[in-house]
Amino acid sequence: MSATTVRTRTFVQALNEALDISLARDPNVYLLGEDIAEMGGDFGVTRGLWAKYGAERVRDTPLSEAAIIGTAVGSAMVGLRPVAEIMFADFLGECYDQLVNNAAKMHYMFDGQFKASIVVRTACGGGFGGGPHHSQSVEGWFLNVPGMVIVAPATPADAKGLLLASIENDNPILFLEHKALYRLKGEVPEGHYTTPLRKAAIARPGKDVTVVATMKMVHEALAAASELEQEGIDVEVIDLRTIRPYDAETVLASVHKTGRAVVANEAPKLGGLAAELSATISEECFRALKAPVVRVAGLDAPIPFSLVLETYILPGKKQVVEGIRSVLRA
Amino acid sequence: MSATTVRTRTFVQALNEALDISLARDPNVYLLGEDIAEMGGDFGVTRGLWAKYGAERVRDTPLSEAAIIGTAVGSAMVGLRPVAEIMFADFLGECYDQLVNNAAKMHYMFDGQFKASIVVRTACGGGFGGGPHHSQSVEGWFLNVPGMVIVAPATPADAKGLLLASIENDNPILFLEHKALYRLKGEVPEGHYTTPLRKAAIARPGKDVTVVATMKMVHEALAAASELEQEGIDVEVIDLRTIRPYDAETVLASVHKTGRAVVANEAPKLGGLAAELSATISEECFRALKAPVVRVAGLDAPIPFSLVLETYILPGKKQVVEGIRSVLRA
Amino acid sequence: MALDIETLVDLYRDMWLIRAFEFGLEREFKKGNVPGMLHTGVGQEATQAALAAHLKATDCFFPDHRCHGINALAQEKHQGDGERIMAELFGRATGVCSGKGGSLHSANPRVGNFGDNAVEGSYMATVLGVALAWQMRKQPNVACCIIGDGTVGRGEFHESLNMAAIWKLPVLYACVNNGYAISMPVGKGHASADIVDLARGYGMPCVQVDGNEIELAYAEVARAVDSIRAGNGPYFLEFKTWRWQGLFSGEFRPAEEVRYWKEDRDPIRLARQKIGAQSSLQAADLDRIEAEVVQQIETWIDFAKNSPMPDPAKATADVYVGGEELR
Amino acid sequence: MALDIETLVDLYRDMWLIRAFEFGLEREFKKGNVPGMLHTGVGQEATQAALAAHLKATDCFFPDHRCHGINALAQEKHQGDGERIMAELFGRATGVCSGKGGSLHSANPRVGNFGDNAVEGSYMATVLGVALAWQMRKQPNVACCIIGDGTVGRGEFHESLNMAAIWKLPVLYACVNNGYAISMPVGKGHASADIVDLARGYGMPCVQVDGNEIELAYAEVARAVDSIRAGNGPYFLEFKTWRWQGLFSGEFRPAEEVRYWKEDRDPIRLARQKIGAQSSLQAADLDRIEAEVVQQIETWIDFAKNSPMPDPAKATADVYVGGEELR
Ligand SMILES: Cc1ncc(C[n+]2csc(CCOP(=O)(O)OP(=O)(O)O)c2C)c(N)n1
Ligand SMILES: Cc1ncc(C[n+]2csc(CCOP(=O)(O)OP(=O)(O)O)c2C)c(N)n1
Ligand SMILES: [Mg+2]
Ligand SMILES: [Mg+2]
Repeated sequence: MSATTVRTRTFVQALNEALDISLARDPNVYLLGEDIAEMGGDFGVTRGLWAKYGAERVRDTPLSEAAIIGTAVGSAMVGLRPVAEIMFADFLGECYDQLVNNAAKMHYMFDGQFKASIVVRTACGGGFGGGPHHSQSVEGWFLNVPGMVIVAPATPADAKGLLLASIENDNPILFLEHKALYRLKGEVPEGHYTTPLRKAAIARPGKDVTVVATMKMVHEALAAASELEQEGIDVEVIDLRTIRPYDAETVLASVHKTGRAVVANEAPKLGGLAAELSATISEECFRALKAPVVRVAGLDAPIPFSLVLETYILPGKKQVVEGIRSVLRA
Repeated sequence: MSATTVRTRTFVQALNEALDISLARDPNVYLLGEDIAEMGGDFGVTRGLWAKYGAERVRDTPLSEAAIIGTAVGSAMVGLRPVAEIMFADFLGECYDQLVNNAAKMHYMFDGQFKASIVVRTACGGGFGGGPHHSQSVEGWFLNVPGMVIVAPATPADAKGLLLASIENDNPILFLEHKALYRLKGEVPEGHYTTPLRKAAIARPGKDVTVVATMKMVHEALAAASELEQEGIDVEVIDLRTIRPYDAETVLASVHKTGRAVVANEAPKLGGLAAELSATISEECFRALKAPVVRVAGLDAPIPFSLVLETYILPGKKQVVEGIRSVLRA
Repeated sequence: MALDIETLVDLYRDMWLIRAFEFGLEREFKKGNVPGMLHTGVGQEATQAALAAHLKATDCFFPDHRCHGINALAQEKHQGDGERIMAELFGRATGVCSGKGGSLHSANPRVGNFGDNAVEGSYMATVLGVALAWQMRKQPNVACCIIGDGTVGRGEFHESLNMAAIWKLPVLYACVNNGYAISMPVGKGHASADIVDLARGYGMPCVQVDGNEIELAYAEVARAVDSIRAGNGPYFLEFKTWRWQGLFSGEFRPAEEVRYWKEDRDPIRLARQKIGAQSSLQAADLDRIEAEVVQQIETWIDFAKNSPMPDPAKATADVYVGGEELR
Repeated sequence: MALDIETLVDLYRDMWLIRAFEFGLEREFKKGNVPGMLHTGVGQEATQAALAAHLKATDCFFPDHRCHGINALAQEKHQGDGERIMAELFGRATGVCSGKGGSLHSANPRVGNFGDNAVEGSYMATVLGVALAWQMRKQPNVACCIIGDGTVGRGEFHESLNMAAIWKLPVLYACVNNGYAISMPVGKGHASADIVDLARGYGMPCVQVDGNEIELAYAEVARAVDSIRAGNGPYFLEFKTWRWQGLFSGEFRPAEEVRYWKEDRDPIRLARQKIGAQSSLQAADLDRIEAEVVQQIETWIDFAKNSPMPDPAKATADVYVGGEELR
């Protein structure tokens, strides 16, 4: 990042800035989705952009998720750079085929003749009593799909930089916005900048144990690290930032250094991102590992409505602390 | 299995027998899907059943995958036991929402008041030049979805026993039929029997290394084991049979015994079943493992059309042999 | 075609139950006592009451996100415990889904409530299966799905109507056209502002109903349900109505439109006028009904508030029938 | 409305090119030289030739699984290398997708071929985006998607027609109603055997065309394309036709139906009769055209057969633009 002014902004504002800058810089960029125009989106991410750029470029759609993604992909085939909003990540089931069978494979199966340069922004994650269809972590749905890119910022600055990088990138990108982070404030540089895709960040350096986390879990991990610091435990927290394809180098270098790893992901443990990370760390750091990798993840259940139940299902600081303690004990 | 007559049957015939027996035993069972009635299905699995049970119970549908699964689920809500066919597993993208958000969550979110007792049979896997949309291994798409059951037989006998068990089970079951196995012949007991769900089989006992495999890869692993036997390497091959939730006990017991593990799955390596198995083995057999787990899996790409390309992408006996050699070397 | 006065008064009470339920709920939601999101059915009471009046406990309906009222009505009518819908919305152990479902996933098959699905419209596919099962068993039941105008945008609309048509399934499509999908006007989101125009090609009866006139709505639902029970296959009703709730962030519709619907077209006020004109009942009698219902709802709210939270450990129960072992 | 004789003869040649392509391909498929599955467009040549005649290289079409012919025609017409479609079907490095796509995924944007998608009908959604881009850029191009009658079962049919209608997008829906989806008769799979009945509700022009009469098909496509280019929004054409290919396992349709379509309604024979009646061209002249085309296809087959297989290591190229590093 260059030496531009840095201000405090919310995650939502940071995303909004990225969209604003993209719309201003590149006439090929346009937005589409349900209620994103005059209303500014369910979470306000597109607020003000319809007034500024007009209904052609900030485009309300009917409740037709498959057509939204199809439209995005088709327009990318002839050079536009659509940013589609799917209101809640849970609704990606409606357009799963469009993403997995068309967007993710198009560049490959047509031998590089088309680029599915789309960004699909969507609100994911639980913790607010949204119930089974408004709370899911969906990265696991797309993790085994070659050609898909999955980006997942944890901070306002990265939200902006990664969204700008995603819009400028030529691949189909699923851009995950954890709802619990929308109101998070942080320092955000002014103007245009990009945060590199497929590059993890060391959110907190440390030497005793590596925690690899995504989105909200990065903050849970940082809180866990602060708590354990008082006991003299020095935790390194890695914010993965891009989930597919991901920066194994940074992760593995850290684990080679610390010899202990916890992976923290909100989705259910079985078959999720946590499994992929645990597998790769275990395979690649076999000699360096002093203890088995611990997965801190959601319990294996849909997300229930009642908050007492939801809290029981989803991992938080407490589970990260326990995970760290257990890798240190082993 | 009881002492009934055992005959030689193809995988397709075994499946057909299971459907025939189910239709005869339980009036609540019916079949639905595209071209499954008079035509008998694209692969002949339902052949003869329309003539025997009529168009009500062996029901052709339009090309409406979401409605097919919706119909199945709705009828299960009032006690029927539908067996839906989705012609190719690749088309599950069309009904992903119906499976993931409705079938898989229904029993849970409505507090046990409904059972989504459906079986979704589908043809998966590559190797015949089917190209990007007729060749995929889709277990990874559903692996991170609590509530889904994924069943994946490797032999004609298990195809029949597992399909009967699946139809009689009260959960939503994705029943994967690897196309390369359809013509495989094997011994199949006559009449009704079930093969237990969530119970792996030891396809070949051995003591030097464990190979955990699914579907076609079970046979590649067995072929690899035969080849290596000549060099005095004794390979244990585990056929997982149920992929979600799976029989970790059998897998872990084997690896505790052998100290070395290869996991073999046709889907792409990143974020697939192989990752889950590698992670769990690595975490749970930390002290017992003498070498890092090796994942033998598809390369990270869509499945190309041309056979020379497809062959390059998909794992086979050769890759399993290499995997075994490498865990033995380490 | 005028309704007898008892039925009309019953429907009046039902409509008030729906409205009082939503008003009470909204108040508690604003106080932070109800988690999650909340969409209310105020303004659409005539549609819901008319459907509830004709659907038996052995029929089914798939409620949408504005259907707390019909859910409560069915629960109260068939089981006498409408408070369990309230408790569900409060996330309590006494709720119809023991707090697992909430506002967007309340179900109870014993009263015909087959559950909302917060992925709007997905049950347009599910309803086919229920209807097919009944057809196969020769049971003269009606499988109803309640969908908003916006929800009609979903591809399943086509798959569902087509399959219901070719198989002549006993499906009642109850489309609640309240003019908007969140902020999207129906005429902007669809090729026609009249949803029946999109449904007609499938060859089933397609009828537009004034969704704010309880007598008309009642009569049209009766006709549709009779036709379906008689084995004539699917039926499509479009209720023209309006929801009082704007956006979460406030009102976005023109002031005159708001005034018109809330004042001139309020289904409860319209019913009140009818009852006044057709009977000797006085304003005070009707006020008493209202007060009784409001009082009843308060007891439901108290019930919900005083109910225990679910046992956290239950959060992992019922993921699989028969548990992880799939027995 | 009769076509001038040169155009008619050109179309005759085009139709023969399609048929000869399919016949040659089928022969090689049966010999095991073509991997995967094969669906041929024999019987539907008039529809394809009419579309190809009016679509420019700057337009686009999404071909379906029976569209090798139109793919080859477009490739030959705009780039002079139709053999690259053949090579693609043989899985060769010289194919339009270097062997990665095959029969169900051949594309070449420079000739307007935007690629088949073997998930039938998914591109009903994709076509919207191409059309939207052209609309935004004020380019008077036509975005065409070719869909079978069976494919109309997909939910995207509704989402697509609706969105094209509300945004007045330059989309040409070319529905090839050949009477069956695999084994399912169109009247059994749809609420109406006339697909236009399902399309009409969206308010766009919906026209049925005899898909075996090249003159009629040519004229109707012209009208549709003109209307779209003039900015009038989407247009729906339903071509009534018939495919010669039955099931993989053999013929399943009544013998008289087969005879009727192959003998009385063969588009090529019909065109031949027209040309004979309207010009001085003799049977021998037309036979010569046929022979030339057949000869040309044989050279394409030779080209394909003699082309190298792709380099296996290319199997992992182009998964991501810019490689795994996403540059
Ligand atoms: C598949 C899906 N897409 C989007 C949403 C978000 N959403 C919730 S309600 C709604 C509008 C529905 O409009 P309508 O059907 O007219 O119902 P109304 O709220 O007007 O009663 C939307 C878009 C959703 N729940 N499901
Ligand atoms: C989504 C999807 N479902 C099913 C199939 C399998 N399938 C391939 S062709 C076909 C029939 C298509 O019928 P129609 O559109 O009428 O085309 P036709 O073959 O008659 O030209 C089916 C069901 C598919 N490819 N994609
Ligand atoms: Mg509405
Ligand atoms: Mg057809």
